[in-house]
Amino acid sequence: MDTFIRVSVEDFSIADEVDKLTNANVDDGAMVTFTGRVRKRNDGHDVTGLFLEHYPAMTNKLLADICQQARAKWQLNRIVVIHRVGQLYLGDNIVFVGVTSEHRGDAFAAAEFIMDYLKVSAPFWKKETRANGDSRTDEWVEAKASDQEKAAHWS
Amino acid sequence: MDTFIRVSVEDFSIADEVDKLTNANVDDGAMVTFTGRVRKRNDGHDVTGLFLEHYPAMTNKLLADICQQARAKWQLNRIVVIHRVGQLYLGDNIVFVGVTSEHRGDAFAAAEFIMDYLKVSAPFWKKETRANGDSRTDEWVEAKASDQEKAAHWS
Amino acid sequence: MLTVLFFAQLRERLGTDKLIIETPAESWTVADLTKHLVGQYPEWQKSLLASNIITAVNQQVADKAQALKSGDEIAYFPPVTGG
Amino acid sequence: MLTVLFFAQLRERLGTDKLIIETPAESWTVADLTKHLVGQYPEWQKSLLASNIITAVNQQVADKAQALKSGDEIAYFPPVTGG
Repeated sequence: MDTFIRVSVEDFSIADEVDKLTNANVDDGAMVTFTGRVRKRNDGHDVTGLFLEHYPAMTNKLLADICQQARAKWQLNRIVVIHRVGQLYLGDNIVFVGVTSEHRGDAFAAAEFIMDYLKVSAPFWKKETRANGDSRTDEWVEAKASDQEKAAHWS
Repeated sequence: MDTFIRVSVEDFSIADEVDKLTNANVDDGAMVTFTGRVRKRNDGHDVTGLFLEHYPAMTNKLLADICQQARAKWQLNRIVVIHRVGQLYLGDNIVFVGVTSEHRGDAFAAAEFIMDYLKVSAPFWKKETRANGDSRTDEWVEAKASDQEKAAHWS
Repeated sequence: MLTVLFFAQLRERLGTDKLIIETPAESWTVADLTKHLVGQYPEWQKSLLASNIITAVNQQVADKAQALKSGDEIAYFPPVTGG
Repeated sequence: MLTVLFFAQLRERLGTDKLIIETPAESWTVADLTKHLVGQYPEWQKSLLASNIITAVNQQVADKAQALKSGDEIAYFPPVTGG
């Protein structure tokens, strides 16, 4: 029943995190992982990079709280949540959520729940570098109503 | 829009499969993976291993068809589906499903859909080695009504 | 000619994984093939006619009314349990 | 003493990420603190009173009626966009 939470400028290795979830684990038949990565198009803009700001004292608390809520809803064993901060470029990893459970339904639901809640409640903010021909502008990403709706659907 | 399907006695490396999904991929913000593994308890039995039989000529067709159905329902880019056959032991990988998409909602739904349909339609059969004290018996696993219900929920 | 395959517990119960039917009738359906098999092997009746047995023709799930033609591969198997 | 933090576009608009309020009134709520800040920095009014601004007290989201005590850390920030 371990929960691993990390907020870091460093990249993560999915293989290492999968190892944390599965190593010597013969209790769980199911592992679901989500990885969020920087993509080149967002909301109609060409993107070349992202800067991620956060509220350090609050992020760990918030992520731990979301994991607790997930454990209250589903039967979960190991959970890993990693969020990167700082300057990221195209194709870089942003966020990783991995959960194990005896059963796949619980693992899928919990991983998606954690992501949906992280999106609307964890104090991270993205500033996008947008390309328009040769010009570059840095713009704060707007929160999306669809993310609020996704999170609301769990309660 | 690549689809990789493999049925094999060989183990797979999640890191290698993740690489297939993400390598030079800056189109997709989301990757969801599911890994199914041999666990020590199943349906109230202690398990020490599994033998997986399949219908080779049909499995590839069936898995390709499930991936096509997923692509018709959601906006997906790369898909990997791997299923192992033969003799497996506790903690061994059984099945891997990985999908990438621009958006996480599509990636989560498609990965779960593929697993739910694989469970009820792909021609694999598990024979469990069950332990009861010192004795071992090999028993075919019974199909579960709950798996039928999960699959039905998508249509 | 028809190729008939059996899998998993059904294969074990019947004691065979494959049969070749050299001279099927022209107008057989899956149900006719099943009747023919039970006629030849009466001890298979209970296993082959069990309500949960699935049939596939040329690797596609097919119902009992499906017409067969020479060269078809017909499989009988119990509910699948992979994943 | 209160510690007041600002993040992201709000931090940029106000031009500061942190303020220390040495002598707050005894019975302030979050709303009272906001009123005090707007009194001191009238140019912050629009940004601080925007309807989408979230407030947290000691790293927990709090509404405007929440009472403050000395030592509290109050954060103002726009809707989050991580993940």
